[in-house]
Amino acid sequence: MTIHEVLLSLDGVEATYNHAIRALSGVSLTVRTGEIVALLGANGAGKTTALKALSGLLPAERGQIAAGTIVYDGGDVTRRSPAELVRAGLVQVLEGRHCFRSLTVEDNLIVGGQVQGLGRAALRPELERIYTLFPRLRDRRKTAAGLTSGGEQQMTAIGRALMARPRLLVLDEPSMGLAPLVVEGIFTALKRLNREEGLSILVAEQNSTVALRHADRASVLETGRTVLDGPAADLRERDDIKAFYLGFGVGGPAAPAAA
Amino acid sequence: MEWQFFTEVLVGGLLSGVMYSLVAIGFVLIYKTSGVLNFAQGALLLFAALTFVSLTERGLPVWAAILLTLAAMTGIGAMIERAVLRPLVNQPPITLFMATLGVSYVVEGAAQLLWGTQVHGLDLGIDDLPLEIGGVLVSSFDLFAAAVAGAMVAALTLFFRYTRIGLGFRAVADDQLAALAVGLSLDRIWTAVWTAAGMVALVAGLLWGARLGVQFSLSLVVLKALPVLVLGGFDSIAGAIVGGLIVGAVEKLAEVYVGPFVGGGIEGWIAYVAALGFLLIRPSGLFGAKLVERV
Amino acid sequence: MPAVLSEPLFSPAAGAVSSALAVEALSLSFGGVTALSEVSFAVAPGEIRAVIGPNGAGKSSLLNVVSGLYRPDRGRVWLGGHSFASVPTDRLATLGVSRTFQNLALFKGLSVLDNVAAGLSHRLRAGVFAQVIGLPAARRERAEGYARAEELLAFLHLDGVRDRPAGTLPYGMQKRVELARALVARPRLLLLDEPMAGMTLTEKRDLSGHIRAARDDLGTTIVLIEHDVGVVMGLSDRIAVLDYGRLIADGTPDEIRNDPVVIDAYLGVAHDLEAGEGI
Amino acid sequence: MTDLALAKATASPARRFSPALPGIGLLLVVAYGILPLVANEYLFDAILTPFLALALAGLGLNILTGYAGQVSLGSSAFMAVGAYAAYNLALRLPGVPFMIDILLAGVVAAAVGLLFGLPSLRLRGFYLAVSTLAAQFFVQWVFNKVGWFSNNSPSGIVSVPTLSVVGITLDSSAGRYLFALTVVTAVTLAVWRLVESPTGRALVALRDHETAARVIGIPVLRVKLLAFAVSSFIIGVAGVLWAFAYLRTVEPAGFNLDRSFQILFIVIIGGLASLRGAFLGAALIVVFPLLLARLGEALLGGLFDSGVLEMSQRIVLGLLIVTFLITEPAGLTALLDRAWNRIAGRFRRTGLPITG
Amino acid sequence: DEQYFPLQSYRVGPYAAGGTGFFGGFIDYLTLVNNRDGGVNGVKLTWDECETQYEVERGVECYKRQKNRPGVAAWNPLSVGIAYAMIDDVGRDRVPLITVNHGRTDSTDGRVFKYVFPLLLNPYSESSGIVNYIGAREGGLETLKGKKIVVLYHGSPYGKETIPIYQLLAEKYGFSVEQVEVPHPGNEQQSQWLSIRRTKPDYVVLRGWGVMNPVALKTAQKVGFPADRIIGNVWSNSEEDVIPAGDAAKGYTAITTQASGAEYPVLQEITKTVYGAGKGNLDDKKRIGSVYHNLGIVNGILNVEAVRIAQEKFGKRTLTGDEVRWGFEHLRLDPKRVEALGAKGLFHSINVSVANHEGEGRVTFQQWDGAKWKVVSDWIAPDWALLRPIIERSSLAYAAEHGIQVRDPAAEEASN
Ligand SMILES: Nc1ncnc2c1ncn2[C@@H]1O[C@H](COP(=O)(O)OP(=O)(O)OP(=O)(O)O)[C@@H](O)[C@H]1O
Ligand SMILES: Nc1ncnc2c1ncn2[C@@H]1O[C@H](COP(=O)(O)OP(=O)(O)OP(=O)(O)O)[C@@H](O)[C@H]1O
Ligand SMILES: [Mg+2]
Ligand SMILES: [Mg+2]
Repeated sequence: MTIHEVLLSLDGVEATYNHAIRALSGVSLTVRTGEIVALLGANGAGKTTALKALSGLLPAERGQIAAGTIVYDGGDVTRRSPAELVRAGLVQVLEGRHCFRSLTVEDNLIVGGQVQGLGRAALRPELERIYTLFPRLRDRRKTAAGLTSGGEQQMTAIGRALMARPRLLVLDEPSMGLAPLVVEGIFTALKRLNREEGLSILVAEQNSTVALRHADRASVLETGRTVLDGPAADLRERDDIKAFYLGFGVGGPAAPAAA
Repeated sequence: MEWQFFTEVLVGGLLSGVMYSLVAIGFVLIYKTSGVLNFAQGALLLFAALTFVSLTERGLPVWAAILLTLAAMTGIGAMIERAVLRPLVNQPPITLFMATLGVSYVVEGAAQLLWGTQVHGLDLGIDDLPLEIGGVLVSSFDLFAAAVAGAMVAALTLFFRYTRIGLGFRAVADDQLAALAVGLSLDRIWTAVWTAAGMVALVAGLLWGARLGVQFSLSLVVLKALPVLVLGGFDSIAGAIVGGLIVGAVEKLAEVYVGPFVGGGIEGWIAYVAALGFLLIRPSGLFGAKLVERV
Repeated sequence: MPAVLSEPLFSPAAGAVSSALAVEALSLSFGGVTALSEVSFAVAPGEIRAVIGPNGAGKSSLLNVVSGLYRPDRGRVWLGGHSFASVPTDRLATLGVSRTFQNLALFKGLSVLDNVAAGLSHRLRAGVFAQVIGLPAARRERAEGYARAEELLAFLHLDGVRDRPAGTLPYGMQKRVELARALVARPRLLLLDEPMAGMTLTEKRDLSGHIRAARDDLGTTIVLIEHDVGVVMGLSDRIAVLDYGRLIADGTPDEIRNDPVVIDAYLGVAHDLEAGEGI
Repeated sequence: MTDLALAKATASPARRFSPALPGIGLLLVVAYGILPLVANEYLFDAILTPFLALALAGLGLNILTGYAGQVSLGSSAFMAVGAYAAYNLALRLPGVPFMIDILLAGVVAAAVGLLFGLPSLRLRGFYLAVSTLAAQFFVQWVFNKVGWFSNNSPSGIVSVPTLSVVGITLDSSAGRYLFALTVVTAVTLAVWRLVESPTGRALVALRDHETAARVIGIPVLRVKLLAFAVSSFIIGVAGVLWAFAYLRTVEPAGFNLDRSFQILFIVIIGGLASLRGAFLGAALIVVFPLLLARLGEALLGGLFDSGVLEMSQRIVLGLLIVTFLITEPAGLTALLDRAWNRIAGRFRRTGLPITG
Repeated sequence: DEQYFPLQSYRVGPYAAGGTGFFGGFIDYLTLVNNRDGGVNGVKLTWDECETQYEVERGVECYKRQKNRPGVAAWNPLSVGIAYAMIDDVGRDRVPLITVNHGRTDSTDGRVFKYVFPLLLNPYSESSGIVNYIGAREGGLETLKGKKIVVLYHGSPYGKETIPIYQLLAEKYGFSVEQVEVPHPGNEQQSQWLSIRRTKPDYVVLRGWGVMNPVALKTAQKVGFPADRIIGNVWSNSEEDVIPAGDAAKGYTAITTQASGAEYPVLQEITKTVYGAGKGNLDDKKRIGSVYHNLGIVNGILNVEAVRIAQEKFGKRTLTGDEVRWGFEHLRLDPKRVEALGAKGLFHSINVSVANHEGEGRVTFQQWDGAKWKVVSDWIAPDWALLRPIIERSSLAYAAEHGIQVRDPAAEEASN
């Protein structure tokens, strides 16, 4: 595995929704080329917000970046439209699946591949690649995505992102709703892409066990702030850090106070 | 004789229906890419027709007037994208719907501010003398309009069939956030489709303008198009045509055969009631995409 | 707590009437896809029954049939002694059945408290007029509803976000609100579709405790769909396993854990169990 | 979920204490105690009374669209039903007190609303919205066609009798304003009770997730129809005010599609699912064009004719609507809340971050 | 001294064509009087415009605002809806409300409607005038017996208003009438004209409005119904109604209270002095002398003359509204006076009294030749004897309903 230059970096990012609700108050994070980084944190820590911020989707949620910088591939992401970012290889799998519900599963994948601008013939092997990864989707390819099962939708969303042949794949809770075998399969496949094609990955996960097992490095968010950043192995092995992350001694992240 | 009259009414209705379809198509284009009923379509129609007439009245040759009007419609499309749709991305459809109402004020106001409120005649050079085919009266103008509408539908259908753009359109209508996330250029899609809607508005505006004169009331023809839309399905071009035919026929037959019993003038709402009755059987119109949802 | 004996062969006459929920030979297909195929099993009162299986195996469809959102092609559903070819969704709540949904199904615009209080809707007796006028009965009913809801918020540690619109909460918390909404009616049967998706280990642990408490304190029968095998093994009395719409196994956690068919179809290698082990 | 799901940040009925309560008291004092003393006829007849009538209509539509999530483009038809019903009741049942007439007119409007609400049991989104136009055009046609409704007035336009309540004749501007104010206050109070009640909660539940609502035992069909009935009732009463307290004449053309849109504007610009929203929206829609017109006249009146000014105002109004939607899709209410929070936040010093 | 004319005009929206023409003509005439004569006997005429878009509530707002300016002479809204909404108020504020060519028919009875003046023509006299014209054209009213007439009317209160009167006229003259509604706005008339084609009537009376008119003419052409057998009413008689129909309008004939054309001395003067000085109100000079413009001018003449007549009684100063009302009630312009005003041939005469607020207006008919209107008839009088009793029945009912004391014209004349 070769780890090169910094591909993505967040520095002191603060973000609000509606100019009112503050969701991030100091997130720093780097992903280098060919690296797998796990973003961990309790419910409401701000993982999703951070990911949306870095792929330019925050404005669409009426969110704003109040401070800090986000640089992808040497350029400021706030200067580029989400579409440009995707074309530059930064592709996100959204939390909550977000399939195009009235499109068939296959059409979902095809739309995902559209940034590549492939013709009908060239698209075939790309689709095959996804169907090999998720055989279940092959059976359901003619069904409207909105009607498929939760897990199938999650597979569709991940497959759709992979169709764009990203350089940096950003995943928001990919394991959610997936059977253990499938989760394992996905991470294995991602790891292979990472190894073979140098795909960089940033993954936000609740399922820290799985995430840490596959990640090179991990970052922990707490109430909108980066509180820990280091090699995944450390977190994996050191029980004190794990305990810290799990919430013991840090005043229960499960039920933070309301505004 | 009675049978002949029936045929005449039916044919007249079908041909009027095509005129409605012409307007409905503009709606369909926008609905397909944003899931929104674009209430500014009437204003666009007015703007296009008014611009065209005013230019020709100022002595421009027809081709130049058409080109200039098309340019203007493109400009408007781009402006709407930039100033309205982009900031309102990922908002619920009702918000966008209201925004199109706002846009219709602006476009209507601008049209009349630019070109005045006068009533203009518009002569497309198509004679509309009575034409009898097998004893049945047919309007040559309506036949022409039907041909234009047919051509437009064919072109758009082919376009959607043979390009993958249609897929992108539907994706955008389904989920704008996801569309952004997979890298669809919403700005380009929207500009393109609003421009296309502007062009459709020009065609519809010219044909309707030749019938009504070019004036403010032109924007009211959208009310004729709405039942067509619900009947055919908001997102189907073919539906716009079929819906138009049905609405036209139902409307005219009802007015002629039912109207006298209730005092007449029922055309204004009968199409809506008919469409409603039909929707109760098929809640998303004849060709509209069914609502996809599950838990 | 009632020890439920293994009852591999389902016999409707005997089992169905006494069980909290029973399904008999349910079949359901969509176009070419078989979502359920001749699925039969019974859940005894007070039991925590997990339903597991690969994605698309038909688990959610099963719950949808039981809650009347899907009408099965064939088969029947027994609920509290009544038998249905198709369960009337409108009467579900009065039958004592609550459920949560795999995809969030909260009322986003309502506050958390109102979301939970809405779970008592089927109990309301006062008419609109009485509510508007504020007749004593209506007021009492409303106050009781909110009191009940507050209790649940406290129970699920949601009191801090009581007044926030549910739609602005982070995902995991929304799931908890949904659970609260389902629990507030003290259902006899609770159907949970992946209630712990998107939660941290701690949260899953908490929630498992709550689910168990609901059963212990209220005697609620629980049917639970969950992909976290650790949680499932720790929490459930019995586990049903679906694969391609068929029931491929039904037994205690230990039986399931070691069932080669299940391992093959769903569990995979053993280390997957580590996630929620011991909960 | 309907595809018009309005969700996002909408008010929640359960808010216990509202800092607005003293504000409302103050408003009422001004409205009842001070305005009648200081306002002139212009203020009453050209601004306050139409404002009240439209705000009430907005309130009615808000129940349907804001709370229950069903978009209607036919509101003014129900105003017409209310107005004509009250006219005919007053005409044909001369002994009956006018307050009863109003209630009955509301009931008639509710019945018609119920009828046209039936399709909502099957239809969603814009399909439903467009089918409400059937009500709009059909009702207008009926009042036009059937002479009985306008007491066979050849022109179809009727002048309504002078308002008189409990023996007091209210034919002054101030009297009519006070009458409208009282009706609006009473209805608003009732609506407030309604939306805070479990039924109000059920309305929102239905809007946000119909399936979940059904599963937890909300009688979906009944609640939907209830929304149509209550909403039409209120809009009908607004129609009565429009006819009796404001214009004092009724004609079908006055209740056209533009009016329906105006009411929808009020609701959306003001803020969906918020009672304040209807009032804020109505204030904006009534007052703003007047301000704009006066301003335009004062600044540019000498340079351009009124047509050009009017056209420019139309453009400005359109731009304003769009701008509003962009800055705050949740409406004026949310905008004010935000401003308020910011001010309050100053005092409390920075109260952030607010996570979880 | 100043006399103020508040104008509730409409220059935008669907009715803009009528509004710009009418109010343009009105203003042009007032300008002329100011420029030429320095006002009426030295009293300057002032006005301002308040845009209503033809909407009632905007009209009301304008009323409430404009009425506060001193010296209001009369209101001229040119909108039935706005007029209705003002009837109570003008009574209370004691200012005349002029609804030239339109308005409430029964307000012709000045004994009940003291402050309302439907000058020149009301819907009933219009209908009667049209039937008289058709009779004259066919060679006498007797020849109407057995004829078939279709009235195509706009689906609005305005359109419906004359249904009973045509029925009555048909009974009296023995023709058969079929009244067919065109739903608002009237942009689709296929079915109506197909029915007409089947009925084969001798005449079609077009009681249209706005876009309905050109569409009617076009559709008539489509079904082969000759345009010269279509007779338009007073809101279907403008250039704006025929120009969009192009060739289809050639031969179409319509009633009018005032001829079109710019050849009349008063128009010449306006063209020369007002437009010559760049003070004309119309943007498009081609519209000078158009039907609506001329109606505005005639309306200007009537208003100004009413003020002049009132001044003779009350003094040459700013008059109160009630004094101007008196002027209107004594507005008698015979053909000679009309000629002196430079309007010979533009309109015929007027003779308003306490009992008759319309003024026994006479009408004429013009035919469109593809480019302009040409007068094709004499000045025709309606059948006043037939109409008056119906009008009185309605007005007295109104008086009873609203507790209005009916005035006694003889007594009032005596007291003056
Ligand atoms: N659209 C929104 N409007 C307002 N507040 C929001 C919105 N989305 C998120 N928030 C708030 O921002 C904060 C961060 O939420 P975020 O969704 O980023 O957390 P998360 O770490 O992804 O949580 P989870 O693990 O539950 O997905 C939370 O307090 C949340 O309530
Ligand atoms: N309404 C529907 N229309 C078409 N197909 C459906 C529908 N509902 C379910 N299916 C299909 O039936 C199968 C079973 O779906 P179901 O949602 O029950 O799976 P599941 O076991 O819950 O899976 P997961 O764990 O992924 O949620 C899937 O293949 C799904 O695509
Ligand atoms: Mg998240
Ligand atoms: Mg599922």
